[in-house]
Amino acid sequence: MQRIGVFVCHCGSNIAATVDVKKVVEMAALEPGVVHAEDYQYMCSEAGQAKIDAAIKEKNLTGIVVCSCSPRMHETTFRNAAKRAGLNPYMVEIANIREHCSWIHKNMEEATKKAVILARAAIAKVSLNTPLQQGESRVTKRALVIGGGIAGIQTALDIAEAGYEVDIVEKTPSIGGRMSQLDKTFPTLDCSACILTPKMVEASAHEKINIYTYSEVEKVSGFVGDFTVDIRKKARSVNMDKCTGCGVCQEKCPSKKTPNEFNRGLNTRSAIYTPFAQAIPNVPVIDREHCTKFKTGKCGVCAKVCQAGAIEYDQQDEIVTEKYGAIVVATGFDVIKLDQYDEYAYSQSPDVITSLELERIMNAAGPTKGHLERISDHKAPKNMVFIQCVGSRCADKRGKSYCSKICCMYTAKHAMLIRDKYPDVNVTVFYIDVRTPGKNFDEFYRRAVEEYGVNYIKGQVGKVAPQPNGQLLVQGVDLIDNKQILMEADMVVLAAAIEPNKDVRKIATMLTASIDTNNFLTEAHPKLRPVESPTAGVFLSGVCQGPKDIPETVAQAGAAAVKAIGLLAKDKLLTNPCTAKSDELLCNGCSTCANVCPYGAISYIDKEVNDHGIRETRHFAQVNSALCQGCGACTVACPSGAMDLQGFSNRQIIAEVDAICR
Amino acid sequence: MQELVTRAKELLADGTVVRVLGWKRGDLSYNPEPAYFNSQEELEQFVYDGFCGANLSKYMIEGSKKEGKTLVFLKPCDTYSFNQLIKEHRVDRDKAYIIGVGCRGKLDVEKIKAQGIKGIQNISGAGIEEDTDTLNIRTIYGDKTCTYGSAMLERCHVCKGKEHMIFDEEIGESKDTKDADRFAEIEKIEAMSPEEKFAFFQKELSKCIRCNACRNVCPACSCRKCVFDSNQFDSAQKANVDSFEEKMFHIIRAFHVAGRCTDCGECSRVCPQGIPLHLFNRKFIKDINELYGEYQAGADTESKGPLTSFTFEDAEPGIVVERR
Amino acid sequence: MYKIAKENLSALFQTIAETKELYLPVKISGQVNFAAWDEEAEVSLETLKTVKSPKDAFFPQSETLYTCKKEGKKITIDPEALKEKEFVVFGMKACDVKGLEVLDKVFLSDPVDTYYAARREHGIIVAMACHEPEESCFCKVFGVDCAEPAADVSVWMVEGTLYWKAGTEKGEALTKSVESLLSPVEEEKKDGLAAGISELEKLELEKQKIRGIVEQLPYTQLSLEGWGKEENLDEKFNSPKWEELYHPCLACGTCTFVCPTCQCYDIKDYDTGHGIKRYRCWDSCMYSDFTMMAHGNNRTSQMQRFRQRFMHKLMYFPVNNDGMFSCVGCGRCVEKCPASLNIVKVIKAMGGDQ
Amino acid sequence: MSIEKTNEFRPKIVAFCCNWCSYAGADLAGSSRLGYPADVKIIRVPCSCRVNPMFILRAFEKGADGVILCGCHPGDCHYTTGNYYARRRMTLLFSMLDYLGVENGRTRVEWVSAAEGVKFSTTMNEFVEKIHSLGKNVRLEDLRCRN
Repeated sequence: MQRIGVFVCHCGSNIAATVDVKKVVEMAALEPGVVHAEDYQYMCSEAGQAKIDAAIKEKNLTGIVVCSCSPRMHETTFRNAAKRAGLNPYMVEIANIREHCSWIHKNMEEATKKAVILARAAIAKVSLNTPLQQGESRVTKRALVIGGGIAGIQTALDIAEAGYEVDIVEKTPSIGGRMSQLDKTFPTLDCSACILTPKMVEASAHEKINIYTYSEVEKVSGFVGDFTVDIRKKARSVNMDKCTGCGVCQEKCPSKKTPNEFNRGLNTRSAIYTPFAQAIPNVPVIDREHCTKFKTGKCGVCAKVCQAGAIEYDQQDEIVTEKYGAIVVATGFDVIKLDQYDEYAYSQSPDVITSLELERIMNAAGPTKGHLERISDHKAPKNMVFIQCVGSRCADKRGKSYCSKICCMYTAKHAMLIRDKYPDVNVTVFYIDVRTPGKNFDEFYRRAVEEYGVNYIKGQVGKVAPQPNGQLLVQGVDLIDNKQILMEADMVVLAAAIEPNKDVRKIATMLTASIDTNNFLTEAHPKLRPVESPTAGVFLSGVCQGPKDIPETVAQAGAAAVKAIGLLAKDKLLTNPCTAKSDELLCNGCSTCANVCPYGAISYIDKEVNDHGIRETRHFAQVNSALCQGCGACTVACPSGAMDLQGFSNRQIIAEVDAICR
Repeated sequence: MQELVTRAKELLADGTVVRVLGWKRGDLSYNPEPAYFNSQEELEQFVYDGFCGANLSKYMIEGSKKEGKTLVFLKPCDTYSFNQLIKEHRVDRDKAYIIGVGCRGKLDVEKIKAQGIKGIQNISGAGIEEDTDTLNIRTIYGDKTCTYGSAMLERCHVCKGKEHMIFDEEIGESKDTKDADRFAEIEKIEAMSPEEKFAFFQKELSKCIRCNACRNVCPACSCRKCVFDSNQFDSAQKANVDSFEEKMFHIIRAFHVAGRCTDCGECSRVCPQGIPLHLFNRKFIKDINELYGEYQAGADTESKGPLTSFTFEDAEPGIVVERR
Repeated sequence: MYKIAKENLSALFQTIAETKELYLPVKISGQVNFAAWDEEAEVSLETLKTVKSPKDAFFPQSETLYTCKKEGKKITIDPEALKEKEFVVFGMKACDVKGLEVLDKVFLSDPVDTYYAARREHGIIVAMACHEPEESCFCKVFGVDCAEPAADVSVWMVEGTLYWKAGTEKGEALTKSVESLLSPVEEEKKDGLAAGISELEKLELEKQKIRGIVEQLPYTQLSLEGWGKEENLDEKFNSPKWEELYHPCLACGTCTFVCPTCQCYDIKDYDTGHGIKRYRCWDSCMYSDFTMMAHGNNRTSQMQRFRQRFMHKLMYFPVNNDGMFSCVGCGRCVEKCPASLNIVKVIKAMGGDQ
Repeated sequence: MSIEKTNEFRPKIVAFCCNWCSYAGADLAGSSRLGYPADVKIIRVPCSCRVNPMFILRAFEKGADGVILCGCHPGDCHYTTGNYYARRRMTLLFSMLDYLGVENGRTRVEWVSAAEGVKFSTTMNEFVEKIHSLGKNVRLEDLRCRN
C-alpha cells in the first residue's frame, strides 16, 4: 500500500476563491492510502515546496498528489521537489484544480465537488504509480537550421560562434530569404542588402557553417540530441566547385521567358540563373522546367559558353544523411495569394501590386531599375493609394484572423520614400488602425504624416475598378468624416497579409512539431518558452512562429540559437521514462504494435522465458526506450494488454476513470 | 475422402510430414473431432465429411511448435485464417504442409434438430463426394429427410469462395454454396431504431454463459492470455453477473479482432447458446469496407490491416451519426 | 394422481406464479433455458434438454455473497439475504434431479453452504418424464430412469394431458395450492378411452415405451467398468490416452457450464466505486487460471486440466461419495462441445473397447 | 457560460484529452475563463491514440453518461500519426455502439488544438447539453455501481 500525501494549493485566490480548499483536504484525507493532506497559499513557492519536502520525509510518503495548476505549468517543479526529498519524481501526480476547475466554475459548491473528484482521480492514479528511472541518450554536437533567411543565418552564425557545427538547408538557390528582396528597412531606412549581404558572406565563410542551398529536408527520424535527417540536394546542373560565377551562361541563355521569382514575377529571367546579384553561393541553377535543353534535348548553349566546364546536365538529386543534436526551424513566410480579393482588382490590373512587389520596383536592381513606374505603361504615377490589412485581421475565411504586424510600418516607409523621391506624387493610405508599437516606430509614422504629407484615411476600400483610361477608381469610406470616398489612382498597393511558408506543414509533420490553425509553429509555452517547439530539440526562429519584423526576427534567432547551444553543450540527455514496455509473458509476438509505432521503437526477440514453470523460447516484442516517445499507440493495438505505457498504464487510467465515475 | 487418406499416408511414408492434422470419426454420425494422426494405422480413423466444420488453422499454433512438419487439411475458408496467423507470426509456414480440401458446405446438426428431427441414429448424404442435395436421416422416431442447404452453417450461405488462399496442393472439388448476402442481416439491424437494436442484442446476449468458446475457437483470438483472463485492465470476469459484462466482452472481443477477423464463422458455429456472434464481427467488416476500402483479412500475408494503417482523409467518427 | 389439459397449463403457471417464483423452460432468441415465467414467456416443455441445466435455480451462475460499503474511512458489510421465498422449478428431467443429488453431496455436507441450502429448502421441483429421449442421452448408465422422475411432483405429458403426481410433502402442498385447476385421475375409470384401458395403465404404457426407446439409444450400453474404484485411480490417472484425447479441447467452459453437476466456483470482488460486492460465480476446471494461486497453478497444461475434469467426475467424486458418479448422463456436453469431445468418448477410450 | 440546469440530473462526463493539444486547449479555456459545466472531468493522456476502447466502455460501466475524446487536429499530432489511429478506432467503436442501440451522442471525438480554448469550452458546453438531452446512461451501465 502506498503512503500518499496530498497537497492542495490556494494559488492565492486563483483557486481558493472558488474552491473550498479545506474541504478538498478533508475529503482527500479519506481516500485509501492517503496518510497526509494539507493546504498552502502557494504550493510552488519555496515555502510550499518545503512543506512537501518535510511531509515526504516525516511521513515516509511513497507518492504525492499536488492539487494545483495545470501539470503543464508546475509538474516539473513538484517532481524536482519530490526528487530532492528522496522520492522518485514519477511518484508525483497533479490534480489540475485551477485551469480545469476554479477558473471556469463560479459556483463554489460545484467547483469544490469537482476539485475533490479530480483529487480522487489523481490519488487513484498515484496509488498505481511505480518509480521510473530516466535513461540517458547522447547528443550529436551539430545543429540543423532549416531556412536560410535572416532568421536562419543569424541562428546559424550564433551557434557557429559558440563552436558548434551548423548546417543550413535552404530551398532556393541562394540564402538571403525575404530580406534580400527588400529595398530599405524601417524605421532607419537603411538599405536591406547593405546590412544583409555581410551576414550572408559571414555565414558562407564561417568554418563551422555548411550551407545546402537548392536543398530540402526529406526525412527526419530520431529524437532530441540524436536526429537523423535526410537532405535532398536538388540537381543544380552546375558544378559548384568549377563555376566561377562569371554570369556568361545567363547572358547567353536563349530561354529568357521565365517569370522571375525574386522580382515577384514582375519581369523574366533566363532558364539558367542566380536569383540576384549578391546571391550566395554565386553559382547559377538550371531551371529544368524551363530549360530548352531539358525540354527538347536541343540547345546546350550554356555548356558551350562556360569556360570552366561547370555545366553538368546529367546531375542527379543527391540525398545526404546527417546526424544532428538540435534542429532550428526558420522557414519564414510568404505573402498570401490574392486571387480571393477580386474587389481590389489585383488579378485584373498590373498596376494593382502588393507591397513586396513595390519593394522590388523601388529597388535599383529590380525590374524597373528603381524607377517608380506603372507596370502597365511604364508611366510615372501621380496618385498612389495604399490599402492596409488586405487579408489580415480578417473575419471571413478568405484571409487571416491575425494582424500581420509589419504592414503598418512598411507602408509608412513606402509612403515616405515615395514622397521623398517623387514629391509630386500624392500618396493616400487607407487603414483600419495604424499600429506602431516599437522603438522609434510611432515617430517614424508621424514623420510620414507630418513631414511628408502622406494622406492617411481611416477606413476601408470597398472596390478598386480599372477604368478604360488606365486609371484605377478607388471607392472607399472615411470613417472619421463618415463619408464615401471616390478617387482615381495610378497605382494601388496592397498590404497583403503574410503567412507561414507553404512547406512548413510538411516540415512540422516530419519533426512532429505542432502547428496552429494558421500554420504557425506552436511554441512550447507562449510566454515562457517562446522559441522552443513542444517537441524536444526543435527550436523556432523568425516568422515561422508568428509575424515579426527584422529586429524581432534577429532577436528570436539569437534566442533560438542560445537554446540550441544549451542543448548541444550537454554530453548526455535524460530521456522520458514514460515509455511503452512489453510484458514478455503476455506478448504473443503478433507484431501489431510494431505496425503502428511511428518511431520504429519496437523490435522482436526470441528468448527463453519461464512462464510459471513452463520454460520455452518465445518470440516477443521489445521496446527501445531511447526511441520510444510514449504516445501509447501500441498499447491500444495490443489486444492482450501485453504492451503498456509506463506512467500512463492501463490500470492507472482505469483507476482514474473509476474514481471520476463513482 | 479416400484420396485424402491415401495422400496423407504417402506424405507420412516419404517423410514429408511427421504427423497429420485432420478430423477423426466420431461416435455419432455427426460428431467428428479435430485430431492428430501419427501413423498410417491411425489414419483409418480419418474422416472428412459435411460435419467437419472445425477450422484447423488455430491448432497449427501448437502444431508449429512440434518437431517436424505437420500435414494440415484446410478448407477454402480456413486458409484465410491460416494466412492471418502467418501475418501475425503465430504459425510457422515451414512447419505446415497444407492440403487444400474441397468443400460443398458444412453442416450444423443443430439446424437438423431445429427441423424437429430427434434421436438421430444415422445420417447419409453428408459425405464430401456424395452428389446429393438430400440428407437421409434415420432416427429412433422414424426416417426423416432434409435438404443439405437447410442444414448448412450460416457461414456457408455467405461463402467467401472456392479458392484456397494458401496451399501446397489441392484435392477435391468445391461447390458454390453462397445464396445470401453477407451483410443483409447487418443492414437489417442497422435499419432498426436504437430501442429495437438494443432489445435485439440484449436478448441475444442475455443467453451468453461466458463459456469463452467463441474466443477460444477463434483463430484471431490467439493472445497468450486474454484481457478477460488477466488483470491488465482489471477486467477479468468469469461469469455474467450483470448484463454489462457480456456487452463489454463481446464488443471488445469483436474490436480486438476487427481488421483481423476473416469471417470464418467459427464463433457462431460453436456458441452453445446459438448467439449469432458473426453479427459483431461482420459489422466491423462492413464498416471497414465502407469507410476504409474493401478489405479481406487473410487474403494475403503482407498487407497492413485497417486498424494499423490510415489515410489523411479518413472519415471522422461523426460519420456514424451523419450516415444514419 | 391428478391431471390437467395441456391448454390449461398457462393458467396453472399463472396460479403458481401468483404466490411463488416459477422457473421453467423458456425459449429466448431461439434457445430454451430455464427462466422465470411471465405472461409473455414462450414456454417450451417439449424441449428435451435446455441448453444449460436447471442447476442455476439452486446454484446460480453468479450470486452476490455480501456487499461492503465505504463511506469515508468507515466500512459496513451487508451479507446477502438468503432465499426466503418459495419457488418452483417446473419441467426438470430425471437426470437434472439426479444432478441435484450430486450437488447436495457437495454443498449440504459439512460445512453446509447456506446459500445453496436455503434454495434447496425453498425450492419445489416439478420433474417431467422424458418422452422422447435422444441419441446423446445416457442417463440409464448412471441408474436414472427418465420415465419415472422422482421429485416433489412428477409429471408426464401424454396425448395432450399432463399427469401430476405429488411425491413429497412439498409436492403435496404445491398440489393443494393449485388443486382447483387439477382434476383427479380416477384409477379404474375406463370410459371414453378408445383402447379401453385406464389412464393409469396408459401412463404405464407410456413409461414402457420410453424405457424401450432408452434401450435403443447408442450410449445406453456404455460400460463404466473400472471407473469409480479407488484401486484403479493411479492406472487411470497415468494412462497415456489422456495425451491423445485432449488435443481437440479448446479450453472453453462449455461442458462445465451446461453440466448439471459441475460445482466449481470462484469468489471475486467487484469494485462498485462505493465499496465492493463479493460474489461467487461458476468456474471451469478447463480454464487456465482455475485454482490459480500465488505461486502459480498446479495444473499447467491443458491435458492436465482436461484429465482433471473427467477424473473428478468418474474417479475422485465416486471414490469420496460412496460410488456416486458426478455425471448423470444428461448428454448436454455431448451436444454442446465445440470440438465434439465429451465424457462418453473419454469413457470409451479409457475403458477399452466396450 | 456554464449551463445551469434546474433538474436533478447531473451527468458524469469523462473527457480524455491528449497532453499536447487538447489538454493545453483546456488549460487555455481555463486561463481565458471560458466556462463549461463542472460535470466534465478531464483525464490526461499522452495522445488520443492512448485511449483504449476499454477505457470508454469502462467509464460507461461505472456510470458515466458521456465520454468525449479530444486530440490534436489530424496532421498536427505531436507523435505524427497517433490521432489517425485514434480516429479509425473511435469511428469503429462508435459505430458498434450505435449498432448495439446505444444512443449515439454519448460518445464524441473532437480535435482541439492548444490554441483553441474557445473551441474546447464550446465543445464541452455542447456535449453536456447533448447528454442532458439524452438523460442517464442506462444501456451500458453496470447496475452494481448504482447506489
